[in-house]
Amino acid sequence: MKKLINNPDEVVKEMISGFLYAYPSYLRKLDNVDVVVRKTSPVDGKVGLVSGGGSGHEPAHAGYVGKGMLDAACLGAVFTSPTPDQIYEAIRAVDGGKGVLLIIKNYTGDVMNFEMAKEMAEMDGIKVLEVIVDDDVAVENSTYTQGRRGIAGTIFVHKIAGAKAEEGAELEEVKEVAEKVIKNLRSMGMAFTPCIVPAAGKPSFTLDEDEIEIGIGIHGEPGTHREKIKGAKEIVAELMDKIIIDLPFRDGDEVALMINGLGSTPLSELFIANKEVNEYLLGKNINVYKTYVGEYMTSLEMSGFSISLLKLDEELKSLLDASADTPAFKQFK
Amino acid sequence: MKKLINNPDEVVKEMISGFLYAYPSYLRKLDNVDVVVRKTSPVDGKVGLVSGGGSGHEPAHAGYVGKGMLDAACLGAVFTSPTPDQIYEAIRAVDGGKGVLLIIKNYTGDVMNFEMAKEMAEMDGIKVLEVIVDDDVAVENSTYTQGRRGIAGTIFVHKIAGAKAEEGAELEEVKEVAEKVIKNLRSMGMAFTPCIVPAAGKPSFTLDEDEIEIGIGIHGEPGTHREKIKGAKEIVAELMDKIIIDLPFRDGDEVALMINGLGSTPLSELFIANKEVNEYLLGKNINVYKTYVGEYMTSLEMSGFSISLLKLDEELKSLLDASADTPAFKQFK
Amino acid sequence: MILTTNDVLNIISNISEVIETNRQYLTDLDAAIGDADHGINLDRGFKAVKEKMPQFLDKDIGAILKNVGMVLVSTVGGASGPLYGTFFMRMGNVVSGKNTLDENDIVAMFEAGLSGIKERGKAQAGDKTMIDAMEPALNELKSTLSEGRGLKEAIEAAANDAYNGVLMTKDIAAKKGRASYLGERSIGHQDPGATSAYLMIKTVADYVDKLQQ
Amino acid sequence: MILTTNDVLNIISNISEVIETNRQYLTDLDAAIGDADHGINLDRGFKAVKEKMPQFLDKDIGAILKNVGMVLVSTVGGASGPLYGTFFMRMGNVVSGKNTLDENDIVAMFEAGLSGIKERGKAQAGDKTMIDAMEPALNELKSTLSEGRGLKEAIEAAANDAYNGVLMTKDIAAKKGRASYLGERSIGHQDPGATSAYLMIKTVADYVDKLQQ
Ligand SMILES: Nc1ncnc2c1ncn2[C@@H]1O[C@H](COP(=O)(O)OP(=O)(O)O)[C@@H](O)[C@H]1O
Ligand SMILES: Nc1ncnc2c1ncn2[C@@H]1O[C@H](COP(=O)(O)OP(=O)(O)O)[C@@H](O)[C@H]1O
Ligand SMILES: [Mg+2]
Ligand SMILES: [Mg+2]
Ligand SMILES: [Mg+2]
Ligand SMILES: [Mg+2]
Repeated sequence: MKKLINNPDEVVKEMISGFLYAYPSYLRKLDNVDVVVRKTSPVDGKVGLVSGGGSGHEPAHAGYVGKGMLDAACLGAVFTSPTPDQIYEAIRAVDGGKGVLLIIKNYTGDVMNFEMAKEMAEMDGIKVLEVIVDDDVAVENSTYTQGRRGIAGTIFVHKIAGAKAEEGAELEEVKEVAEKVIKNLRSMGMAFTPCIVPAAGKPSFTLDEDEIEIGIGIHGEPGTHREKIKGAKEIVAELMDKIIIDLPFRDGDEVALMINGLGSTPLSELFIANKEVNEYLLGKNINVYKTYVGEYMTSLEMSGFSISLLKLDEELKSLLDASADTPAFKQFK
Repeated sequence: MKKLINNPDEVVKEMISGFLYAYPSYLRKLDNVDVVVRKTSPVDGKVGLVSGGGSGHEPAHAGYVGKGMLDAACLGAVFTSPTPDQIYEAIRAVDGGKGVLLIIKNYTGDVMNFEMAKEMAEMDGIKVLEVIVDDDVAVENSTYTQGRRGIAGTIFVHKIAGAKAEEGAELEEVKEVAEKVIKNLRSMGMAFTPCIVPAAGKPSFTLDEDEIEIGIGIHGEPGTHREKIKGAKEIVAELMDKIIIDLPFRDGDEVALMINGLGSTPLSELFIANKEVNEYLLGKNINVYKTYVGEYMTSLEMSGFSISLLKLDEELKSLLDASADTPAFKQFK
Repeated sequence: MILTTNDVLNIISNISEVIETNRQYLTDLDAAIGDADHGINLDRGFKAVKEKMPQFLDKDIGAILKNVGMVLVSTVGGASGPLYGTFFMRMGNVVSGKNTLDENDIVAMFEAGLSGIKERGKAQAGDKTMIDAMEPALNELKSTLSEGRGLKEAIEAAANDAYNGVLMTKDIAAKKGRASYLGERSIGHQDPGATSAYLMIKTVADYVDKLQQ
Repeated sequence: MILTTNDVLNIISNISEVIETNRQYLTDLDAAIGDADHGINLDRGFKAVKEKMPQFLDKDIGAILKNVGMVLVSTVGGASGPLYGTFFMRMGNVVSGKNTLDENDIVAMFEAGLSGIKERGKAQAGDKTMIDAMEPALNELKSTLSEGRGLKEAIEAAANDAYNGVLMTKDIAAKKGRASYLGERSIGHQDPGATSAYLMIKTVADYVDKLQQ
């Protein structure tokens, strides 16, 4: 395991410290809990947005705390949901009187921990609502199971709900637009190589030099199946076929597109994937309104990527276009 | 070689295509040459800034074309300087009447190709000046040799010269401030793993599971020496000792800091490095004015990082703070 | 047979040790069908419990168990944190104020703890989770006791059935938790949470066994 | 002995083939002390030359060589692009308008080409570059010819000395080019550019040899 670290058990603590050194004008940390909030929290008269999850997905989620996006991010251990007390402190720190929306990715652990925190905050009289992101079409959806995972498409929820909250909307309205995003959002990913949880010291699975893993999540867990390696065009087609059919996205739709690197896939390769996705969408007469290519929600040093598509309407377009200024997501209007 | 590509020989072409799909509002490509310019080039009454280099360093350099930074980027083959005709076309496309500054990294190939282009453009009556960036302290400086390499610190030259040009400064003034940056800029890097040039199909060097390479450049070439792996704190101290002493940076100095990932080092680890750098600088009473952590100038999928320090004065601070809006570098004033 | 506050403290301390010993084993099980952290998570939690233990010494059993649950909730994270945390808190609720536990207390505690897990996680037996070790163990505990065979034998039988439950998780596909994303691919792998649940029950059995010797 | 336009075209085409054959070899040499692209770069350039060849067929030797140089400059990139490009362009300048080359032409061409490389790259013999193959070759060419031993023998001797120059690059540290960053660590490795220069000279020697048989 070759990592730029000091001690596998101190990775999260030290990372947060380095993060705070980098962005003192954006953020501060709450005392005694691994929660990062906007420097100016709580923002009066604004719905507070709280998200978070395990660490290892950097820049998610702390990188999205700032104007136009989140108010707080709760950082768990690597690939481990944060705990209810952390989330509870985050809620308290960002409630500006208009209530707080929790943006939760659909993992058993995340959902349980966030919901316990919600119950705790509600006992304090804080109005808390939640949305659960489950954009990953790799997993079959079913009421008998946990259902689908939340992956990189979550960034679109942060961006659009964040813009809505920044406009001064009410908690219910922010929740509603977040749910509209979730309803119109689909993602899927794949990996070339696994990643190594620092404290575990070895990869969760191994792949041969000519194998790839399809339908991967963002926690180093194996995907839905394994294949022989193939070209970018074929890989993109396999993912897109599942994404497109699921909503379904149709002829004439306008979409926002995210090509998300999982950690060690070079940006140049993500652009090649972007070319393939664009050509695929051109063939279906689906129009790309805005594109994001980069590392938005990673899985440590995993090599691979995911594609997220969000179907847009006029409201979503204008909220997506709104300016944002956070450490990891900056956008001029 | 596990890469998200279609064909090793088409990597640059396809990457540019995907890049253009992603940022139609920022950029356009010149016909027949691998040159990317601002959508609105030439910008009237503004000095044009042209940079470039081999591909494989994404987001450098095309990602820095936009308001407040470059006007054009010339993209060579992977790790291979662009050719004079490319650079010549770039100069012609961005000259808004006030002349053009070439920002060249100090590699034999880059210098020769840019200077040939400069001669060609001068024959057309275009005023062209150049600066050569050589921030890498790993290499001994000497007049008998090629001298030092230009590495990630180059981004500070783009940023600050770009801000100066955006203010409407004259060519000589832009050159002067670029040279001030170069004079006050020092960098050094290291690697945990090598990278694979797609057309070569195998790594340039190999490292054992417990070895690291110190003094690495950005082209997959070996560094100055090899060591046993050690902790982030020790690695940072080794690089910083060489960086600090070289200028030298002194007690009371104010600096801009860049922690640059070379490709597959997770952002979390770059933040750990940032913590160590900050603690190191605190110990020397050197004050960090602004920090950049991320992948600014990569070396394909190499794992490793570099540190760049720029000593600031009031002029450099205000130019560094100016707003910038490019695909890969966005900053609100 | 009766368990005292001291017994409860000893058992918790034994569980901490067993989890530490099995940290890598549980993590490796989680690597195969999850995210390679179950052992790390529980070990972090029980280390925190151990650290806080001195503060519990003068408390009643109910308060001790509630505190253990709260420490687990606030340090473990992931899925197992809220689940085991709820388990211990609910057990504590049932025996609030008590300084000794009889057989009925133990059944009631286990019952309350398990329903807490089911409410929190919305899973049931056969979903390939910790419930697959706990539910058969609880059933066996009750039936052995109802046959009048005493606590020692009953907990031993319960641990046995927990183990069979663990083995059974190999044969089924996960419906809840991270392993559910693997679908049919999770078959053939043993559930880490069921395994840790078994280890805890087995630790109680071993303690009671020694106690009676 | 005299070389015709057709000979020059044949030699260029042979060089293209030799570079293609040695693409991996030159790249591997560059991997050790550079950035693993020398063979890839030259092969890209000479493939482009080959593609453009039909357009040169009716031109004089000077124009052909200038065009080859320009194609190399605009397709090779890196350090070797401007250097080999300048080499061919300068050679072309010297024999501008000619349709045959005698011994004096060949010496003058090589001399002009090599000084072009030195001007462009500001390197000299002993810096561990292509010059270390070219300069001894040029010297040997001149001295053999001045002894009146004919072009075939002279180019053969030149190729021999170029090869010795290549071997010599193993013993010295690089002062120019990418390998200079390695300092003393570049010792023990053969320079890729010197190697490609030798391969080109050897190709000329082989051609002239066959021609005279
Ligand atoms: N809904 C659920 N109900 C009961 N147990 C569950 C549920 N979801 C997961 N588990 C248990 O949790 C274990 C995983 O715990 P852990 O690895 O610590 O958390 P995470 O899955 O968040 O990484 C699984 O092996 C399973 O036994
Ligand atoms: N200044 C120079 N003068 C002469 N030859 C040089 C000089 N710099 C580099 N070279 C030659 O160029 C070769 C490398 O070419 P190549 O790999 O194609 O370019 P790059 O170094 O830009 O990747 C070296 O092996 C060396 O022989
Ligand atoms: Mg986990
Ligand atoms: Mg090169
Ligand atoms: Mg787990
Ligand atoms: Mg090279």
